[in-house]
Parts: sequence; structure tokens; C-alpha cells
Amino acid sequence: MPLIIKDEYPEVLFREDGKRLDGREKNELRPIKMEVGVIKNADGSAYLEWGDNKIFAAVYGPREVHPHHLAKPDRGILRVFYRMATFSVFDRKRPAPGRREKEISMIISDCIEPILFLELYPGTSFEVFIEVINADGGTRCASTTVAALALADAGIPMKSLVSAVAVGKIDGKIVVDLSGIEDKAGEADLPCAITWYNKEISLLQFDGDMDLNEMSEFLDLAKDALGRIHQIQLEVLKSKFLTIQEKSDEIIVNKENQGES
Amino acid sequence: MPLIIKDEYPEVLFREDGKRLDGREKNELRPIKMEVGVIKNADGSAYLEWGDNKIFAAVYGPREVHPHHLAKPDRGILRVFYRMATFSVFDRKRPAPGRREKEISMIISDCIEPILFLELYPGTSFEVFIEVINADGGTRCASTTVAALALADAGIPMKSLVSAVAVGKIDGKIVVDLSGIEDKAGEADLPCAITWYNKEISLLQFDGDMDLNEMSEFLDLAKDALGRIHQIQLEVLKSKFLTIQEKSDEIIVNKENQGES
Amino acid sequence: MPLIIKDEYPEVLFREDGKRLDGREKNELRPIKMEVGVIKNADGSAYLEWGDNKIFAAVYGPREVHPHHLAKPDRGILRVFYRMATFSVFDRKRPAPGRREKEISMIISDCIEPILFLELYPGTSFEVFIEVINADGGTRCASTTVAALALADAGIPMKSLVSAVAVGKIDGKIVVDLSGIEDKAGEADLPCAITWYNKEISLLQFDGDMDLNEMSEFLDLAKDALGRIHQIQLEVLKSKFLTIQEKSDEIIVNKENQGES
Amino acid sequence: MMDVKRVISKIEKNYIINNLRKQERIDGRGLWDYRKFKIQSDIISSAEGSADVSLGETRIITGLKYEVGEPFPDLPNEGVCTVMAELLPLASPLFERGPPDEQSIELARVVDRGIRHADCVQTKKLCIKENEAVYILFVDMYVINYDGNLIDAGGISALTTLISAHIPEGKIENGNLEWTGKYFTGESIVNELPIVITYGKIGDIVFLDPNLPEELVCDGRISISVTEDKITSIQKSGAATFSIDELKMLGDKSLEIGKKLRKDLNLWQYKAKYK
Amino acid sequence: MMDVKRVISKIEKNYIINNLRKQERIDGRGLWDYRKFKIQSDIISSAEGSADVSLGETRIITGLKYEVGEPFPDLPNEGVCTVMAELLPLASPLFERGPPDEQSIELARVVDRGIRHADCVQTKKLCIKENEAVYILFVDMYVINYDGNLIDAGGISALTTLISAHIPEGKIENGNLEWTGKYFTGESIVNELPIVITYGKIGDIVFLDPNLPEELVCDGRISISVTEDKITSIQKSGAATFSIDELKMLGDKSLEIGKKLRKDLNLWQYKAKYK
Amino acid sequence: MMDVKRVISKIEKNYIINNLRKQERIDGRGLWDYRKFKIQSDIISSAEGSADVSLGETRIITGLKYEVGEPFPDLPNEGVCTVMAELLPLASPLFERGPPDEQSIELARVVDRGIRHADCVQTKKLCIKENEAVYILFVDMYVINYDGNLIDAGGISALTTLISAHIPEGKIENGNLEWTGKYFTGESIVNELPIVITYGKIGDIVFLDPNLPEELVCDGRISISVTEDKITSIQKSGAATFSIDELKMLGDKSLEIGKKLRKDLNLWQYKAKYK
Repeated sequence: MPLIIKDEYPEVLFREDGKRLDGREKNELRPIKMEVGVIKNADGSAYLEWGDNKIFAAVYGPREVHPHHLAKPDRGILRVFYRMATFSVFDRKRPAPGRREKEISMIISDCIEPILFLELYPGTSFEVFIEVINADGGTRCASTTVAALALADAGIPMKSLVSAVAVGKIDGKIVVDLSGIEDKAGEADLPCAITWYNKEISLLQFDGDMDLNEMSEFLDLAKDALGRIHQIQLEVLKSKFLTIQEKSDEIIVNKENQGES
Repeated sequence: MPLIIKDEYPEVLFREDGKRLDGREKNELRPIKMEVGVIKNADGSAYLEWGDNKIFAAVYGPREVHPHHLAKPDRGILRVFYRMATFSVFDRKRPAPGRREKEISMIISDCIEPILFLELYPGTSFEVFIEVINADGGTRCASTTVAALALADAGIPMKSLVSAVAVGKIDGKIVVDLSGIEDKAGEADLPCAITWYNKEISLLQFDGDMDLNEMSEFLDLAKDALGRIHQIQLEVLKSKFLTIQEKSDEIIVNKENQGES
Repeated sequence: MPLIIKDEYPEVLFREDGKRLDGREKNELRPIKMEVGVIKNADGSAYLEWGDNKIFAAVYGPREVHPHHLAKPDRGILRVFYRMATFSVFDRKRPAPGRREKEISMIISDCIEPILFLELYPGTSFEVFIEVINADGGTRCASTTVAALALADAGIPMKSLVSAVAVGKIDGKIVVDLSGIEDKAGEADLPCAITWYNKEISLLQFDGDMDLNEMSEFLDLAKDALGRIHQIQLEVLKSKFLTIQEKSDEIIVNKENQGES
Repeated sequence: MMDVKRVISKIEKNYIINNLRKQERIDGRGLWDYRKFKIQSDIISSAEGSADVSLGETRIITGLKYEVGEPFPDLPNEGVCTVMAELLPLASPLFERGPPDEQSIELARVVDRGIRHADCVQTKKLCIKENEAVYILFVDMYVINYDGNLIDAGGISALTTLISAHIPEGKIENGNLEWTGKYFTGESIVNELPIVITYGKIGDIVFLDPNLPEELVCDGRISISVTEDKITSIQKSGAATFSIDELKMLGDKSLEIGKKLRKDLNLWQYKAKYK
Repeated sequence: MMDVKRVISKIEKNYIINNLRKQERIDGRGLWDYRKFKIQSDIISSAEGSADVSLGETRIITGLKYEVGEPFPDLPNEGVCTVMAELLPLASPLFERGPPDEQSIELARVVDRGIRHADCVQTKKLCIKENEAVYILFVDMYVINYDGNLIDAGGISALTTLISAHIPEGKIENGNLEWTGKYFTGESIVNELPIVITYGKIGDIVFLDPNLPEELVCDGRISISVTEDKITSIQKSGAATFSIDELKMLGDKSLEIGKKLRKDLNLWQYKAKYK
Repeated sequence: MMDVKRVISKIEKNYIINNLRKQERIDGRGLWDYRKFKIQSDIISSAEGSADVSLGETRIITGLKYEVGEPFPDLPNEGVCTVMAELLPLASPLFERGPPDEQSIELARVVDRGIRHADCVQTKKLCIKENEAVYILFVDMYVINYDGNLIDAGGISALTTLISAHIPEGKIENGNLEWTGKYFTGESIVNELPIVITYGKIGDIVFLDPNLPEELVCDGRISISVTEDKITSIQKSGAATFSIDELKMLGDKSLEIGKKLRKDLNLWQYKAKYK
């Protein structure tokens, strides 16, 4: 006997003023905030808020492979574990990882692998742990984006960052960055990612329906949005290195002061 | 709330003309068809239709043992995995292997082991995979019979074939090769197998009740039926080797033709 | 639809004559019987009846560690597996070990470890298996007590024995050795154990409420009861060694007799 | 991608790639050719629908079973159709025993999404009584031999199985579920026929229907499901990346190939004869 | 058979076999002798029936629990009786922790089939109200010490447990299940007493009740369940084969041994005193 | 205790111990000082209550979800509150993937018992209709960074989560469960605030709130839950032993520290604003 408070979908997804229910324009992203170095124990980590998504990513590696037989003599391996907290969704998720989580883990791993130089790390592994503590649509894209940042935070050599976003169709109109409600009530959903070193699509899924023209439109819209997400990632990293720079400056200053005293 | 279409049992198992419901005499087998080499990836394979049973068997080995600690320094090991497809029975079977499948795997393994020369293959394993995709009574016997054929197809040295059949009692009468419906509605069921190199019983189970006279009758009837099944197995293998023979002949002929050209 | 025979709790836990429902005084233990050497295959074993608790303990070790990676180069490891039979409680327990069993295993292991010289056994393991076949309150304490006896029976060097008992509060009064019914209907439960080599508390849990005075009273009462339990353990071991002594005497006598004949 | 790439030697890998560069494939096909499909339906008497589909030497046997259960509270008049896949160790030395791994989850999920999102299965037809009783369909795929491209073989296998469906028709009579004596068939359940089409990519070469050696050496794959004139589902897998132009080209190709395949296979011929 | 044959040395193996050839056994028994049975019943106060059975040094403690549940739709007036076995690692260094392995499944299944097929448990007596409520009995066997031939010890243990049963009698009163205050006992549930008898085979020598060293070196075993005058269940295990004449001889032997054991053990003495 | 003690070198271990002997700690605290608590509440919009609690660098995020179910037959008018803990491998190289291990079971159980036995959660308030419908609360803790003493951080995290609860109020209307449109909040569920306080012991030195290096080298720990004037729960873990005098001293200390912490943290400030 479930309590009758439904995770209900609205009948229309646009307001009378033509804006989306959360006030956004069609090609407008939800607010995005990222931070690196949030998990002290990890080799690299990042935290992201994207709309109501709240996601941690932590990277451990290169390190010994467990279990041993998974190690490859000629290259490192990448393992991504995407998980959702039980309370991150409307109906409590069961604690054990489900098929969906395994599938998304694989999707993200496939998306990130091209940016790494795994051939430089034979016999080792990189583990990327992603924990969604609040989900609001587009978690696989948000997770990919924050995972790339955690890898960069770990100082692992990368060809480039990767950025991800979902475009979709709601009430017949093509929009960028579907919110949770738009995802569920909408007609089509195309999560995708770009690896910036070659500007190619590295994650691509689609469910819904589109003709070839719409497909073009989807991809063009995504590319534009991905550029903006990339900028945010770069700024977070830049400010991290500035901070580090400032700290080293301080140290130098302090030393000089000590020298003087 | 299950839909009321029952897997119902008839009240009598003989027709007015004294024949069984599917028209067979008491000592008549259901139609049997076998084929070898049906699974290209396997070292040996076979497919069998026996009444409405449809069963694949594939053999891999001798090969490295996984996990390693199961390997035996003085002999090879045999592992049989009997499985039923979810849709092979009236009520959908759960996908994970159950106790019944594990028990039957062991029964078949114990039955087949005597015909092999495992002591010639120290440190290795033979795996026999059996998949029942349509079940209609007597699957353990049919599986044993088709597994023997797959082993022969793999070219593994064997003392002899092994053949299996179930005899049983229905409406008080002793019959051979119980169909699915006879198995469920009957009073006794005696699956058994003979290893032909020593003409001894290598698989034997029984559920029901029988006195000593009936036991004799069961075993004699089984022996006769097993002889006929053995013949079918031999013919399938013979025709395989004839085919191979013909093909080599062709090759020789072609070569000769080439030689001439 | 459960059958309405409840595992009901009485409203009062003392009789009119001031005694507890099973006739005991407040500081009186239930009857305790112990025996060693009851499981022939084990390196050491013991059986205990304590009220209606019936518990077996068996010790295997020092032996090779399975799986290998758990072994420690500088010391032996101790592993305790506390389990309850399905029929040991009012509502059938599920066969697979649950969280409660894992927690109690850890508690007992932590309690026993101090009495062992694990540093003398690098690379090996001691396994203590405990099986509760009838449970009646205080099984973790009874299990600890019988496990200590099984370790002694195995001839493993020990600093001392360890003894355990639960004290508690029922109907506002502090009593020793809670029975099953007192445990469930009572207000507080403090299982504890003493390692005799240093007379310190090695197992301690508490649920209920107590002020500091009550805490003192609990611990003092426990200490007194633990002394009595220790005596019983020692007597069981003494009688074992007497028995062995007698047997060797017999052998000597027999040999002498043979010499004479 | 699978963890078995190492089983292919470097020499063989170079051989495959060099041929592909010349637009040649080791089995003689052109870049945009499918291997041969072989389809049989209604082969399992204990199932309420079934198919035996081969794509070259890849072979998948699929069966349909049903249960009657309560609908989800938020979809009170819709049944459910689930897809499961087992990569039987019988089918390849590359498959291991044990719980479903990533590859079998991927196969099941991609086929499932192809069916779920393309208006293929009419889940509202699977309702016996609103809020009370709906059909739950299980489309279970068993891989019998593995020679690459399980997804396209699985897609056709699942579709054929659904088309061949013949499910006892139940109704609620005085609170009890009873059989009317009739069946309802794939014809009334299945609407659209979404075809899933998979391409491999090695370096910058893209090609249709990878066979096993190609699958083992390729950088990645992309599977595109299409109806008559729409793309309904996409899944990229493996470490390949695709340029936007490539994707547009593949969208176009898929509609064209889908059209041809839909005609050639003529899947409606497999509909059940039960009434 | 178990995977532990290697623990027995070749020397010991030859010693056992050579003795058997001379019709001698390492523990002094003849080929057709049982070790001593020791039986106690109703030893577990929290169980609705129990037994502690030793056969030589092999010891099994069994308890009965019940639940009330709905009957299977096709057997609306029959209860259910299930058998489970645990080979506790406490009982032998040969037993490992973890989910049930082949040997424990075999023990449970052979004992279960012995009970199920011989008109032993009267499942119709386990019905409280047709279509609504039946008893589900759980006969759970725990191996406490393992010295060979678990099956025969388990069979006697399960029978004694069922005979000692005392289950609260429920009835449906206004749609609720209530306790009548009475018990129904093993006497009313158990009809036939099928005895399961196990033989080992080494080379061409067959012998009764293998102890542990014999079990570890033998080629295989056969277990035969008998009532007064019928064979009700057979299970061959291990890689031994039996000639048809041997089987007929063993059938005969089993009826004879079963008759004697039934008399010697007099299991009905263990019936519950509850009312 | 954890199986990872070996990760700390002997030198480091001696350094920690020698400092403790001098009543000094590696992070500069005194023996009876807590690290700094940082608390945020209601941070998860999809949860019906949540908290983000740091104790030094140890950080735990906790969320509350609910379901509506039937009560246990013997407690027909009481809801249920369960506690789960996950030691995410994201939080430390010492944590492994897989099902809950001993350490996470201990964390969940100790926090759960602290809540359950101290008249903290008013389970009778969680009843919607006697015998029919009660709330089942899930308090799920996720460890985000691990720097020692998970239990005290978890305890505060669980309490804050419960205090911040805002659960839709249901009522039974004509046999259906419906939402009244109102919420009931932590204020009406939570009564007592039991504070759990953990000490480490090395040799004969006892100290409050072990950080990770201390936890890795210590012999054992003891956790004591206290209300204003009572001890409500104790759990000793690890191979340390405690003298009776030490225990009495720690009981006294805990009441004192609990009082201070309760005042400093002022947890009621985190109560939900929903109505």
C-alpha cells in the first residue's frame, strides 16, 4: 500500500512565457558548480552540483590491480563504479548495485578511456568511484563531467578533458540539459559527451524518436552546450592551480620572512 | 493471482486401444533425433530432440582449470553443468541455477566419468555444458545421451558411449521412456544409464515403489531400450565420420584434379 | 497469516515469593553443564547446556589460512563463526548467516583474542565454529564461555580462560544471567566477559539505561557470577585431564599385567 | 568491450585492419554488408512464443513466458515486458559461468530499450483489469553460438519471438482470473518493428555487423535502432569516438539498411496461428 | 563424490581395499554390518520436533519448524514438507563455509525424496483450510561430526524428528487463524517409515554403511530406500557402475536389512507425548 | 578491528604511542578532546531528511527515506526505523567494494542500538492505522571520507537526519492510504538525543575520538551512548580489555562529555521547517 504522493509529471513542460518550468530558455543549462580535492583520502576527487544533482567522484590509481588476474601486461585498466545513494531518488533505491548502475558504469568507462594514456601504465589499474547523493536527471552526463575533473585533480596525464550533457525533446521542442522532470515526461533523451582532444563524441545514447534533421539539431545543440561546460571545468582547474600557486608563494614569502628575522 | 490454465494431468494414461496417450506401445521410445558439431565454438557438441525435449550439449577440454585450486595433479577433472532455459518448462524457471540443476549436473557427471580416461589428463579439466531449451520428461537421461555424443564429437578418447533412458510405471503398467505427462502423473520413475564398455549401470535413480520382481522387469526393459538408443548414437557418429571421409575424399579428388589440370 | 501462538512476554518477571519466574534468586545462575572433546574431528571441542541454551564449539588450528591473502606474516589470525540453527529459536531463522550472527562473531572474536598468543603462529589461522542448536537468552555469553573451553581442549597455549555472563535489569531489579524471557521483557541487558589473566573486561555491550551507581552494581554482580562460571570451566578441564591420567594409568597397568602374564 | 582482446594476436589484428583499410573484410563481405540471417519461429512448445535466429555463425534462441501480476501503481493499465540475456558458456570459451556480466547486461538493455521506446510492444494491450491484473512478459535470450554482433541477432530474435507470441487470454470473473479459452497473439501486441543495426569502428573505419575477430580488435561499436523513418535508440560502446559527421552519416545509413532488412526478413510471416 | 580423495594416502587406500577383498573392514565389521545407531529425540525445546542421531561417530542433529502459508494452487488441500541439510565446518576439516555445496544438496535431496515418495508424510493432514492455509514443515539437518554415510544417519534423523513432532493445531475462525490449544503429533502425520540404506563400492566389492576412510577411497555409492516390502527410492552417486545382477542382489539385501533395522530401532518409541 | 593495521609502520606506531604516554596526540589534541564537528542538514532534496556531518576529516552523509508497510504482528501500532551504513570505496583505500563487511555492520548496529534503546525515535508516532499501516524509516549513512571514529560521526549524522525529517502525513480513508497534504517532522518523532562517544585504548592509555592513525594502531575501542543522565548503550570492540575501574571512569566521563557536546552542537536547530 504505497502512500499516494506520486512522483507526478506535469501535463505541459513549458510555461506560458515560453520558458521551461524551471525558468530556463531552451538552450540554457541548469546552474553548475564544481570543486576539486574534496575527498582527502583519494588521489584525486571532485564534487559537482548541477541543478539538483549532487555527485562525488574519487580517483584511486595507478595502483595494484585487485583481483590480480584482471591486470593486463601491456596496459593499465580503467574501472568506473557509478553508484546512487538509496536516498538520491524519489523511491528508495535498493542498496545493492543494480543493472542500471552497472550499465552506466560501463558507458562512462567507455567514454573516459580514450582521454587516458593507459598504455603507459602496464599492470596497474585506475578506479573511478562515483556516488550520486541527489539525482535530478542527467546523472550519467554529470557523473562523466565530474569524473573527468577528478582525474585531472589526481594529476593523471590526459589528452584532454571530456564534457557531457543530455539534449532532448520535450513537448515537441528540442532543449538542452533535461531536468529530472523533463527527462521522465519528455519524448526523447540524447546524452552525449565530447573528448576535446579530437572533438569527437565519446558517449552517445538515445531513446525516443528523431528523424535525420532532428538528429543534426540535437548534435549541434549539444556541441554548443558542451563548450560551455568545458569552460566551467577549465576554470575550476585553473583556480585550483592558482590556489596552489598562491600557497607556494606564501611559503616562499614565509621563508623569506624567516630569512629576514 | 495465477491464470487458471493448469499444467493438468489426465486421469488415465492409456487410450482405449491400449496404447499410451501419445500413441506409443509400452516399450516404444519417443522419436529421437541427434546431430553432432552444431556449436562451432565448442571442441565438441551435439543437439538432440527426444519427444519434445530439445537439448544442446557442448564440450570444452582438455583445458586449463579455472579456478586453479580445483586442478588435480594426478588426473583431469570432469565438470558437468546441466541447465534449463527459463522457457523450457510450463512455469517460467528462475534464471539462476537451482538445487535440482546442481543435483542433476552431479548425477550426469558421476554417470559419464567412468567412460573417460581422466588419469591421462593431469592438471586439466573437461567441461560439459548442457542446455535444455524445451523439456518434456526424462531430461536427465536425454542430457546424458547427448553429452556422450558431444564428448565423442570432441574426439576425446572414451572407453565406450553411455546411453540413458527412464522406465516407469503408469496406471500400474511398466513402460519405457516416460513422457512429461507420464512422468508427472505416473507412479514410479527409474532413470538409468549403461556404460557400454562394461555393460553396467552408471546412472540410477528411482522414485515410486516397486517390489523385487518389478525391479527386475524395470531393469530388463531399460536394457533393451538402451540398446536401441545406443544404435541411434552410433549411427549419428558413423554418418559424421562418413561425411568427414567424403570431404577428405573430395579434397583428395580435388587435389588429383588440380594435379591433372 | 501467522498462527496466533505468540512468543508472549509475561507482565511480571518475579513471583510472589520474590523469586524469578524460573525460581531463581536474583544472583543465581541457571544450571550449567559443560563437556569437552565432543566432536572427534575437531582439534578441540566443547558442548554446553546453560538453562535451555545448547551450544557446540569446535576449534581447528593452527592451520593454513584460506583464502591465502588473509594470512599475516607476523602473527596468526583468529576467526570466529557464531551461527544459530534454524530451529534454535521460536520463529525459524533463515539458513543463511545474518548481520546479527556476523556482529556476534566479531564480538566474541574480539573477546577471545587477548587470551591467545597469536604472535607465536605467523601465517596460520585458528577457526572457532560455534553452533547454537537451542537458544534461551545470553547465547553470546554462553558461546564465549564454551569457545574458551574448546580452545583449551585443543591444547592451544592460552594466558587464561575467559568467562562470560549477562547481567540485567528486570522489573526494575538487577539480576544475573538473564533467561530468554527476561532478556526480551526486561529493561536492560549487559553481557560481559572477563579474561582471567588480567581480570579485565574483554566483552562488553549494553542496551537499556543505567546511571553510574547501577553501572557499578552491574559490574560487581557480573564479576561475582563470572567467578562461579570460571570454576565450572576449570572443573570440566580438570576432570578431562584426570580422565586422560586414568587412561594412561590403565595402559601402564595393562602393560604391567602383560609383563606379568 | 570485452576483456579478451588479448586472445587475438597482433599479426591477426593488423591483418584485419589492413584489409578493412582496403574496404575488404576477412569473410569477404563489403563494409556495409550483413552476414546471412536465418530465422525459425515457434520452436519451443513450452514457451508462449520463440525464435531461433542465426546471423552468420552467431545464434540466439529466445523464448517468451508470461506471468500475471499487479500493475505498477503509476501505470495501472499497462503490462510489463522485460528482456533478459544469457551468454551461455556453452556458446564460447570467452563466456564464463556466473551472474550476468557487463556484456550480457548490455545485450539485454540495448534490445530492451529498442523495444520499449519505439512503440513496439503495446503494453496497454497487456492489461487484464485496471489496477488489478496485467501480463508480465519475459523475453529471455540464450546465446547458443557466439561469432560477434549479439545485439543485432538478439534484436531480431526478440522481435520474432514477440511476433510469434500466443498468450492465453484471461479475464476477471467474480474476482477470479479465468481463461477465456482464446489466445491473443503477437499481432495484437506488437506495433512498430524497430530494427537494431550495429557498426564496428577501427581507427577511422566504420563497418556494419562486426564478426567475432572484428569485434575483438575494434575500438568500439555503435548500435542504432530504427523504425521506417525514425531513429529510436542509440548506444555507443567501447573506447571508440565518433565525429559528428560520422554520426549523421550512420543515421542515414541505418534508415536505409533498416528499410532493406525489414523487407528482406519480412518478420510478420512469423506471426502465430493460434486463435 | 567429494574432492578430498587425495587426503587419503595411497598406502591407506590399498590397505582398506585389500582388507575388503578379504571381507574385512578396518573397523572390524563384516561387509553387511551397520555401525551402532544412537538415537535421542525431542532434545530441542525451541523446535516442534527434533532428533540427535549418531551412526558410529557420524552425528546429525535435526529439528522441525513450521510456518503457515497458502497451499500451491494445484494442491489446495496439501501442506508441504521440505528438507534442508548443512554440513557444518564445525563437523569436519573437509567441510567449508559458504552456500550449500553438492554434497549437502545430495544429502537433503536423497532424504527428502525418501520421505516424499514413500507415503511417509501425510501432506493432506497438514491442511488447515483448503485453498487458504496449510502447514509448511521444515526438517533441517545439521551435521555435527562427519565420519561417513551421512545419508543413512540423516534418514533416521529426519524420520525420528517427524515422529517426535508436536505442532500447535490451528483453525480458521472468522477468517483468522487461531490456536485450538491442542497439538497434532508425528503419529498423525507419519505413515510409512522408509529406511534409506547406503552401500559403498570399491572395484567389484560392495559393502554396507561406508565409514569415512571407506567413503574417501570408494568408487561410488548407492542408497536404496525401502518400506516393509517395497523399494521406494534409489540414488547412485560417484563414478562406480553396478551390474544388473548386483542391483537385484542389493534390492533384496535392502529389504532384509531394512526389516531388521526397523525392528531394532523401533522408531515409534520416539513419538511425542504432547496432546 | 580492521585488517589494515599493517599499513601503519612500526615507527609511526611507536611515535603515536609514545606521544600518548605523554598525554599528547599527533594532531595536537588533549586526551579528552573531540575534533571539530561540522554539521549541515536538509541537503538532499530527494530525501525526507538528511545531514552532512564532518568530524575532523571524517565525513558522513546520511539520508532518510520512508515506505509504508504492515506492522509486525506483535507490535501492531509501531513503525520501524532501520539504520544502514556503507563504507564507500570512494572514501578510503582501506574500503573495498562488495557486500557489507564487519566494520559497516558494526557502524550500523551501534548507531541503530543507540537510537533504538534510548527512547529516541517514537515508533508509536510512526503508526498510520493500527494493524494496517505504519511508516518504515530508512536511515542510510554513506561514508564520504574516512579519518577514524565513524561511530561518533555516524551517530550525530543519524540524529541530525531524524531531527530534520519531514515525512508526508498519510491517513487511511475508505481503506485507501491518502496524503493529508501535511508533514510530520523530526520534532514529533524524536524524543531523547542519545550521544554516542567513542574512546580508543592503547596499552593502558584511553583517549577520546581516535583519528585514523590512532584507530589503526590502537588495541581496541569502546563506544558509550548517553542521554542527559543515563548510559543507554555500550559496545566494546577490538582486542583491548578494560578494568572495571576504567569502565566506571569512562561512564562518568561520557555523561560529562555528552552534556557538553549536546549543548555545543544544539542539534534541535536542524529541525525541519515543513508543516
